[in-house]
Amino acid sequence: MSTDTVVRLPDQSTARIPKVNFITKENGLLSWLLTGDHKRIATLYLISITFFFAIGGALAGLIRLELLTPQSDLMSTDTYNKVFSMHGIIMVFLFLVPSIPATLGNFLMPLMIGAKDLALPKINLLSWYLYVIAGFMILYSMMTGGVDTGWTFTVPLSTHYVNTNVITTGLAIFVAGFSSVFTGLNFIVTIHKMRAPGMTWFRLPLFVWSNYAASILMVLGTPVLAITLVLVILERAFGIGVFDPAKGGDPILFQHLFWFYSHPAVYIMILPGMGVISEVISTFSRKRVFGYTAVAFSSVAIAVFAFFVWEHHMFIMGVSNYSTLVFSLLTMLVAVPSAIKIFNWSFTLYKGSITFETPMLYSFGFMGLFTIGGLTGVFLASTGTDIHLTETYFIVAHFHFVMVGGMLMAFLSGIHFWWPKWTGRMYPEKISQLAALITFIGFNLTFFPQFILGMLGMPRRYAAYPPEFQVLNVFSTAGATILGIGYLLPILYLTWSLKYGEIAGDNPWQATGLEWQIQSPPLTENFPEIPIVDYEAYDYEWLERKEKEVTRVG
Amino acid sequence: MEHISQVLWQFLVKWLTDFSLFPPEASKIAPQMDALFFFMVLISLIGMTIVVLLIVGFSILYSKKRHPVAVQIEGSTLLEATWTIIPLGLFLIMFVWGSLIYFRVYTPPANAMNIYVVGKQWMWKAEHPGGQHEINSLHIPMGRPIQLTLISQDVFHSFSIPAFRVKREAIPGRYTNVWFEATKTGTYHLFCTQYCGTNHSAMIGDIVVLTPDDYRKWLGESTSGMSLAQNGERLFASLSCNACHSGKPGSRGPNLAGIFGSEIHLANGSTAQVNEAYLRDAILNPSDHVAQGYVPIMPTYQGQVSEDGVISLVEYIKSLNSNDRVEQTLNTTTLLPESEGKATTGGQKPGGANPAKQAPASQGMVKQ
Amino acid sequence: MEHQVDTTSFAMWLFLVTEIMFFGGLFCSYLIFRNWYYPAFVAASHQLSIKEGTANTAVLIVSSFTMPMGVWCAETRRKGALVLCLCLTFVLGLVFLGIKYDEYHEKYEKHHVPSWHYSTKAFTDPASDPEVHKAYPDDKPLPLDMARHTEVYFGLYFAMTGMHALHMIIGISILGFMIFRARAGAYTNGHVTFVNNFGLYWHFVDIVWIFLYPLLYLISRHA
Amino acid sequence: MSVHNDSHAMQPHGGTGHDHDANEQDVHDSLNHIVSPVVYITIAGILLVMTAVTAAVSFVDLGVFNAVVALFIACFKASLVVLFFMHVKYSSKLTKLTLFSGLFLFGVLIALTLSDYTTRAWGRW
Repeated sequence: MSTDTVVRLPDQSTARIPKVNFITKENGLLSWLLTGDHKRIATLYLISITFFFAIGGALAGLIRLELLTPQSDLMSTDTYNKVFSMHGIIMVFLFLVPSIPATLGNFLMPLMIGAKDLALPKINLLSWYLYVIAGFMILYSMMTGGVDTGWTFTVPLSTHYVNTNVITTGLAIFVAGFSSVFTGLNFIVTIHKMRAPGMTWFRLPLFVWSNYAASILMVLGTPVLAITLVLVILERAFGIGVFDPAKGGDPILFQHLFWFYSHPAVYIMILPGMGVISEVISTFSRKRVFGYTAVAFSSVAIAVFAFFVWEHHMFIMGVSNYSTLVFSLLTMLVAVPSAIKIFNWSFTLYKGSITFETPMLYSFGFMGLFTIGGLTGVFLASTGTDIHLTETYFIVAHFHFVMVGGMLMAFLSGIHFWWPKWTGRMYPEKISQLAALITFIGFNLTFFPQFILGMLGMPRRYAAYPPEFQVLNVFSTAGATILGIGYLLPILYLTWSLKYGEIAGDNPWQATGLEWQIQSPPLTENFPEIPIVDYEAYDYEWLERKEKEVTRVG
Repeated sequence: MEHISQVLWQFLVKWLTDFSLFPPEASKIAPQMDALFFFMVLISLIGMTIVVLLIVGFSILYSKKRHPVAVQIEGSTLLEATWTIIPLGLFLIMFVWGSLIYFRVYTPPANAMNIYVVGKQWMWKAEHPGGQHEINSLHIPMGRPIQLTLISQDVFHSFSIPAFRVKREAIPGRYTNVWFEATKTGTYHLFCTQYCGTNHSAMIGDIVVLTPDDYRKWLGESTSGMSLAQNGERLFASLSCNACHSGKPGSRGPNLAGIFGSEIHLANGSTAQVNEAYLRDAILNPSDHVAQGYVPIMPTYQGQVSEDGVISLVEYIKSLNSNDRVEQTLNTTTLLPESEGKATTGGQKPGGANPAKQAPASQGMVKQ
Repeated sequence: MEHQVDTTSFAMWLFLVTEIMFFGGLFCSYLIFRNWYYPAFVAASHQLSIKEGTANTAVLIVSSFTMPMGVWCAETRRKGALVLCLCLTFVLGLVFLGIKYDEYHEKYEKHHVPSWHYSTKAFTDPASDPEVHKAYPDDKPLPLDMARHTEVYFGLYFAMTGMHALHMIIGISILGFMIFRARAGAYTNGHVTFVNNFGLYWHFVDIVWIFLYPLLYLISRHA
Repeated sequence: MSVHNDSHAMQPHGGTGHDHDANEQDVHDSLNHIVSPVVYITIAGILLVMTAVTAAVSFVDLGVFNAVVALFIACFKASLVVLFFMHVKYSSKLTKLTLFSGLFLFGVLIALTLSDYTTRAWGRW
């Protein structure tokens, strides 16, 4: 390793993975399927989430292939509708919402606050089972004819005008919702009740703060989606009339209830990602996060404001003009905490000592793409421009910048960052840097042209489009191919590294978090003895002193 | 090889001729919206540049090679306040500016020409006041404010004209409005942008902007012989609306002449502005809209009149400015049940409903 | 240990907050339609049996009394009394469901289940339903359009009471399990957490009913 | 320090499942505050009386106040259940805050949804 890296690995010729750790503690499939250990559940989640991400990604590939030409020639419009609906449903409910909280969050939360597990290990396992059940229900509905309502289940289309598996899919999302409620609930209880002595609220790593904020959203928002889906199912199965305009019901009410959850849901997706970025940027610039309190509180501010803005999804649906004023204004306000975060991260670099390992590259990618995603969100929050841009590819590009460019970059950043802690081995640095670069380029090529398409007026969810949009669509499809390679690479080399990666040691990044002060992979009980925290978060000087002491004593 | 290159060549040529980066600006509102759009693009570019400069600059200045030991900084309230307040200010400007445009787009002027648009899976049907119907296309005159009154017969649709920068959802059960004034002749895209089922992507059409002269010519060529109001008059008679809404003093229903555009007092104490949406709702859900001094005896026409029929009725009521018309209608209808064929001048059957079946049914309900 | 009670009861409270939002969506819908279709809601609510509704409220309140008594018995380690309290709560829960079933059945007979041969006859022609007509002789016939909106009322009625009944069924199943465990002395050895948390759930279900009762049954009972 | 698994702990309801550490088995994990049955009886009595009152009041014509009174009584009853049966009166600030956050958000849902419904009729939409 050259001098411009932070990595400090043990001597590879003598280093060994600790014999006793959470992976080797017990053997056999049952010991995994009945485990209460948050690290094992996180591993189960990681595997299942990767599986569903692969399916969702393959569907995305099909969408892009179809859009290569203006006609609907690869598949019929009906098939196309099912493909994009399934892509949306799988990606939103089975990947984006649980991804960071259920994998990294699950793995790290107790480690970061110095606890031996989450507060309710059984509920944690139950949450994974619910997730898997939901996943299989969605796969089942996909194989038995699919669903073609889009992930938004707009009534009365979903209740009266399609004959696909709306009920199965709705129930699946209901179940997945419970999974997410239980995860969030578990986190909140854990953070409140299980912090190690000395771990005050303002010593918590920012990852914990942002997951806490996301958990609040999960616990408070998800049930509204649940009841909305119940009403959709009842409407479809029995015709109770609440959403049916023919009986005096109101389809706009569905939109209100649906977006009451589904807007906060995007913050459920992005907030934990922001937490990852805070950790990574701080570690690789060897500096405390600039304005820790501001970043912490901006997470909570986002969580609170997230509930006040849902109607901005409905500006052109014939809602009251006057209420759009309220919601547009509040939406502008929720953009501010995100701006604060971006600038605080940038200034964390100031006077740091920066190195450019893969997690850091992904984080830079996140900051750039999330800034674009956030700023284009303002185009849609402003009611005047929203009229023209909504329901076009501008929206598609906007939320992919936030979700894929933002959250997925953060997810990959976090996976690389904590991979040594999780598995005890390093990922191969050079190829992963290449993968980060490929992802970044592929991403921009895929989604940037879609902004222009949106401005031109190309509607979303179209299987066929006027020929003058083709050039940009071809760019987009080409980019998607590159992006696909960018996502395939980590799956391959991370699997490879499980066996052949270098031994990482306890703290390869010389990071300050509690999780780095224990062996990798950790013991089942995490800490041999409950740690007592006597230093602030991101205190690199404390770390240096500690390392010196260890060397001197040794 | 040669074959492939030829295909490629054709492809390239097609690309170059068909390629566009910016939509045409063909309405009065379009330049206004684009101004805001470019303002936002500018702000975004500045913001983006600042962030990129910060990241790249700091990465170079403070890389481990150049700056081996980090200096710990807590934060800076002043800096943090700066990047809270400046974005907030900019966002507020965009909010105000955007809202001004939004209200303009969704507040039609009083002198606008009203065209009805009915959306259904998967087509758009436009109905001009003169009775001209068109499917998946809309002919409009240049330089005249056009108000669209939209309704859907089934699911949510969205009427989008990118070249005009306007869009409005057509929702089932309620009229929505949007207006625009075209400034350039030509043919523009019409899209349905709200996902509406299997053939969503085929629910497209053309907006044809004509000069006023051409538009008049087009109107003449595509007339169906009866205006919406005339059609509505026939329906009014065949549904026996005039039995109560006769305009005579003491009749069971309120006088409808000149009611459009006025503000009326309802029996439940509230007041309501009479517009297209109100009239439609009052025909289908009359007991929510009982006028002051009257009793709720009007039957509902839900399920008896098609959306087209309701549109004709609304247009007819809009066109009533004196009671003479109603009385005339009253006279002609007395003939109607016996001889529906020769009852009215046009010789065509009313678009929406079969009078022979409906008139007795609805009368029966009045008696209840 | 106090810490343990604290942790799980905090988790239970968070779960109840999700339940508030779950029913919150229903209450929000109810509020909007009630304002829109008030006459229909009044007429339709007259179809509900106030006797059965009030009886059910009383049943739930009594069960809400036996439940914390059960917690108290567990606290003070009275095993027999605990089992008795739980059994009482169990039985009261079943009584509630029984009465509810009777009401549902009546709705079915009268064709007031949405979409299920739904009939507006009782509202366009009150005299056709002599029983209700006798109780509310001043109910005027609703015009057909308003009468049709009673279907939305019954849609909401079934959705709200149905969701509530589902919670009752889940609660009763857990109660059955608890009685079984209580007889083995599981909760009278100092571990009251489970009983206590179940009590919270049971009370929440009770509170939902406390709101459903006036909203659905008592809209405007005066003739 | 290892996690001891109670056989009954997995329930389909959050929070009803729980774990005990092996060394906690014989510790009395009681509530902070044991409420006496007298309080329960009193509260149950008040609740039953209030039920009768609310049913009776609904037969009196109070105009819009019928709804107000009915909801007021319902809120009162619910508060009694929450405060005494659910021990919130004796609970920590955290519990109170949790409950409050739920009610607050319910208020937000209602208020902001109504901000659409109530202002639609202002002007022409």
